[in-house]
Amino acid sequence: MDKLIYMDNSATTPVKKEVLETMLPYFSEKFGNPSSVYSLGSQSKVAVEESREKIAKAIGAKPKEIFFTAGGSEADNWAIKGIAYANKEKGNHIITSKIEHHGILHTCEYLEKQGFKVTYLDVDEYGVVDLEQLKDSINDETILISIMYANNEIGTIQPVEEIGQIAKEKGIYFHTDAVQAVGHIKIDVNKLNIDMLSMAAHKFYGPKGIGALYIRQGVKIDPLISGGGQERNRRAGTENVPGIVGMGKAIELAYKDIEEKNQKLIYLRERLIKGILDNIDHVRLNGHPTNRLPGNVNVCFEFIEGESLLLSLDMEGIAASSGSACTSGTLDPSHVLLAIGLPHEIAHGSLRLSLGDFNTEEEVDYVVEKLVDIVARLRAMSPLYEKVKEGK
Amino acid sequence: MDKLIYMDNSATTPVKKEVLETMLPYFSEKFGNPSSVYSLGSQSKVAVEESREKIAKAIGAKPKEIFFTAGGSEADNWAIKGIAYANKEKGNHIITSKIEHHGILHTCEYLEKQGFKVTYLDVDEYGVVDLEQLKDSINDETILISIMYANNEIGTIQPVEEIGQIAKEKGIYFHTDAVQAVGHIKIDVNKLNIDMLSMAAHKFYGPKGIGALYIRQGVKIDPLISGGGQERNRRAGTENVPGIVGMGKAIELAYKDIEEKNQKLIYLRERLIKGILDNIDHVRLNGHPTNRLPGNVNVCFEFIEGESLLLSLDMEGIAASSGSACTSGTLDPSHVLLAIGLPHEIAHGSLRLSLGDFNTEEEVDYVVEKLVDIVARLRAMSPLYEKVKEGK
Amino acid sequence: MYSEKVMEHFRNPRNVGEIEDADGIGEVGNPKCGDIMKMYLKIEDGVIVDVKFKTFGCGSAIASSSMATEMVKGKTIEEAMKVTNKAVAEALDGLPPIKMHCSVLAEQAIKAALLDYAKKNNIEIEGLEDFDPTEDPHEH
Amino acid sequence: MYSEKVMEHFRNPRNVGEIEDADGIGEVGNPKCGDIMKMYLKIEDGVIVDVKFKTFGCGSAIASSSMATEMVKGKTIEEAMKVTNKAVAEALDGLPPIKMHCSVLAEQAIKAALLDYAKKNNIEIEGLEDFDPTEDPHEH
Ligand SMILES: Cc1ncc(COP(=O)(O)O)c(C=O)c1O
Ligand SMILES: Cc1ncc(COP(=O)(O)O)c(C=O)c1O
Repeated sequence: MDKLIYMDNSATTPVKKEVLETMLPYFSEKFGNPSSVYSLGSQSKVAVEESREKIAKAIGAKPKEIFFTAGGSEADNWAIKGIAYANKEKGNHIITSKIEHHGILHTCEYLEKQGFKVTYLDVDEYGVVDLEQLKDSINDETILISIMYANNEIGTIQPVEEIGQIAKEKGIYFHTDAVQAVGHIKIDVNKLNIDMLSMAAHKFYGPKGIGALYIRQGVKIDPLISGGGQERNRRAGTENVPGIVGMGKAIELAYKDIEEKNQKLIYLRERLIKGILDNIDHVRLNGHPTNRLPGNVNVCFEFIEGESLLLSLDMEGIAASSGSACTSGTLDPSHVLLAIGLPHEIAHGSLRLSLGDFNTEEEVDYVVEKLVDIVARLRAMSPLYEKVKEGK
Repeated sequence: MDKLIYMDNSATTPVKKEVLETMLPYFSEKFGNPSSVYSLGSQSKVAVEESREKIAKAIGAKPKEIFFTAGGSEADNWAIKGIAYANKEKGNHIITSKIEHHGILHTCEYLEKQGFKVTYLDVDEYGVVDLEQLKDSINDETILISIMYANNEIGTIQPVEEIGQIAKEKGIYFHTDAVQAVGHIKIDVNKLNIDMLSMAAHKFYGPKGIGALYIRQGVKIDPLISGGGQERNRRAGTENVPGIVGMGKAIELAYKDIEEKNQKLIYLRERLIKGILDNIDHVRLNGHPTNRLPGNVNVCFEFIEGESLLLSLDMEGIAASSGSACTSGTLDPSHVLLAIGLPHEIAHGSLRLSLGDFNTEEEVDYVVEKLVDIVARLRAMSPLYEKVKEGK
Repeated sequence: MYSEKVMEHFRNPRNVGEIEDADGIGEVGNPKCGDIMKMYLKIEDGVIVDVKFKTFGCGSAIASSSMATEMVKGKTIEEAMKVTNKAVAEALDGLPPIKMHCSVLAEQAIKAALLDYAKKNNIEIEGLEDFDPTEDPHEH
Repeated sequence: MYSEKVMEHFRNPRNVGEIEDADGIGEVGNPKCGDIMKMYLKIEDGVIVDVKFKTFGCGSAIASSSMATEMVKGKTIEEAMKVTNKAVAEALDGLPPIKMHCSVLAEQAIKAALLDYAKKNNIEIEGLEDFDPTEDPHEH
């Protein structure tokens, strides 16, 4: 293949052509500040509000419940810190899970240093949170439950509806980090009793640097970024108009024909999984076998390490990622893979292939073919594999 | 004139053509996540680091002292809250001024609710902070001085160097909101003893939704947005690569031929001020007569109200703004104009015309001509003017 | 932000000016708050035969004044008393929430002028018994 | 992220494999930490005549192993003892800061193999008196 095979759509996606086209006029022509009185400003304001409506519609919310942020991490931080600080008179306990994105985990750890108490729920071998443990963890001090919608590494979809029900019954706010779910799975915040929901446009073919937090009307939350009166006084800063416009278009496109797109993705996903499992030994699939993101494949190849796998794939023109956050300054294996019970040495050999709208069957077959070679080559170099062959 | 006359460059600026062009490849082609191992990711990483270098160079900082944010407000919030929370064992007192942007003021007010103490320094009639009061306000608990570089409404440039000197002598962190200064005035963070500095790309012909906080090496500051390891673990979130690239290009262009550009701006500014003062009575210039932003004109027309002035200008194709934040949900006149001692009724009649690289002498003259008519028309409608004419 | 109707009345306000020998003059608002409205009424046989206004204020204040004068012109005092702030706002195809006080101000200005007329002529107008023209519409 | 040199050694690692009748074998690292290096030395008359490695680890671990074997091949034991982690990293045109431990691991793997050789042959190698191959290079 001479073109790049991009199978890291969970990390980020390219901006779709139609999306970029809708954004373009807002950089240099319709560039007005939406807060301005004059026509150039009102134009921007209208564009922002139209986008807000599209996003609200996509998740069954009201437009005034959508607040734009700079992305998923800001939305996560806002939800967690905003609820914690605004409701600290009510209680100081937060419940989350061990497999959350660092945007949630590190924020919770930060709050622990400020005196809050946090329960990190366990997950089962498929990465599903333990609902009994959730119920048992709730106490009089509990002010927030934050459980992600779908996991970014292993793709497992959480029992969000049940969690929403539990939260509602107990009168506790429920936030879900839906950064991996929005644009990929149908969501209805009312049906699911979700009080807050984080999203990021660049995960569904929208631009980087823009996201949103859905905040149910009536939820008591402090701002994370104070200042000007934008976003109805809840999130200050001159609006990123092109980004907002792009996000609106992207979410609209994402939910168009979503069933068909997902059918195709699931077909490709299963073909990829089967191809890997049938052709390579000492490999295991991570995450839930069926209840997972349509495009997510996560496997562990024993006896080899993730980064060398990625570099080898890159040499073949294949872009993928590994659970081990090699480049982010830590050498620890993925906290998600450890939470589902994998030993460290196996967790190090993980590979995430996340499929998107532009992937083809041909690409899937090519990736399987290359993986067979690469895994064989790296194992031939591995002192661990040698021991297995020798039966040690 | 049939084209729009845009004189609200302090609110936001159009993205320059060259800037947009450098951004374009990063939306749909070079769209990789900079944290990724593969080439597509490294490409983005390189682009981000090149931009960081450009920004660092522009203000005399090291690249690793530049941290990207979603804009000026985030940078302001981060500086204030980050220092407050990280240094609360050292002290709980912050000094700022009465004429700061709301990004600073509302953040300080928020911290007051969390138990911090804040001193809001007075300014003189030109909007210059009182250095004696600053010195007198410092106590053992003072952990931060935050004074803006140049005011966004009246353009007054603050004695930043002196403030930096005072802060340094006392061993107190000094943050400056330089959102209106970066790209418009030469800045050297070392010469000025600045420890933190906020900026926003959309104020100097870069895109909206991207900004940066300069943090001097060694400054103890908490993150505002925790999560992934981006920005050396200090500001989480997938990097807004096109935005970052655009900001780098924009700052480079902004400081190219800055002397010449500012000479032109100052010429236009003085022509505009003279035109207004010579042709309209009962008008006063706000801000410092000379030590002000090259493009800033701020005047008060007595007996008329700012918004109707703006609407009238808009009808003539002129985009400008008023100190009174009519649209932001408050009807109070500008806190800046009140701080320089204007009575409420005069503060209501303020007009800010902020010139930029695209304005011409012809436009300036046209605006003066139109202003004469508009002010006359609105005054003819004003019951306050009637009284003046009658000598009451 | 504003409806086309508001902008139209802002662009071409009706009945701007003063009436030299007005029968009733009302002034409401406060320069501190950024809006003052002054209404002049000419009343003949209980009918408002002419009306003029002067306003210091934002676009919607001027438009509300203009619309209010239109709505009371040619009306009897009783009819004019029924022109509520809501009616003014509706006639303008609505006002932004934070601008609703402008229509309140317009209603009050009319009433203040009617009260002035009543006082000067020593009559009582039904509905003005408890009216206080100095009340701040921003608090509404 | 990596230099061209690192990538070149990752793409074409030198001296991969095992030596059946090795004179010294050293294994360092820990699968938990995601990297293990195993070095095989063939030593004749105090000279390293052949060297092979097997590595489980990231790209820079493989490249460091490869480079280290190149650097000791044909060298005397004394010369090989002078191959430091810094020298390995430099020969690779540098490593990212968080990957420096890979070069440390490579140095240790050589030393561990030399120590094994020394023990088997009951000799002392200068500089290995305090060497502990189980020490964690991540702590460096
Ligand atoms: C002085 C000053 N500080 C902060 C800001 C906030 O910047 P932004 O709107 O990009 O968040 C602005 C502009 O609005 C400003 O002029
Ligand atoms: C589940 C989840 N939450 C949060 C984030 C953070 O989003 P962003 O990088 O846009 O800030 C991501 C993606 O990186 C994610 O996958």
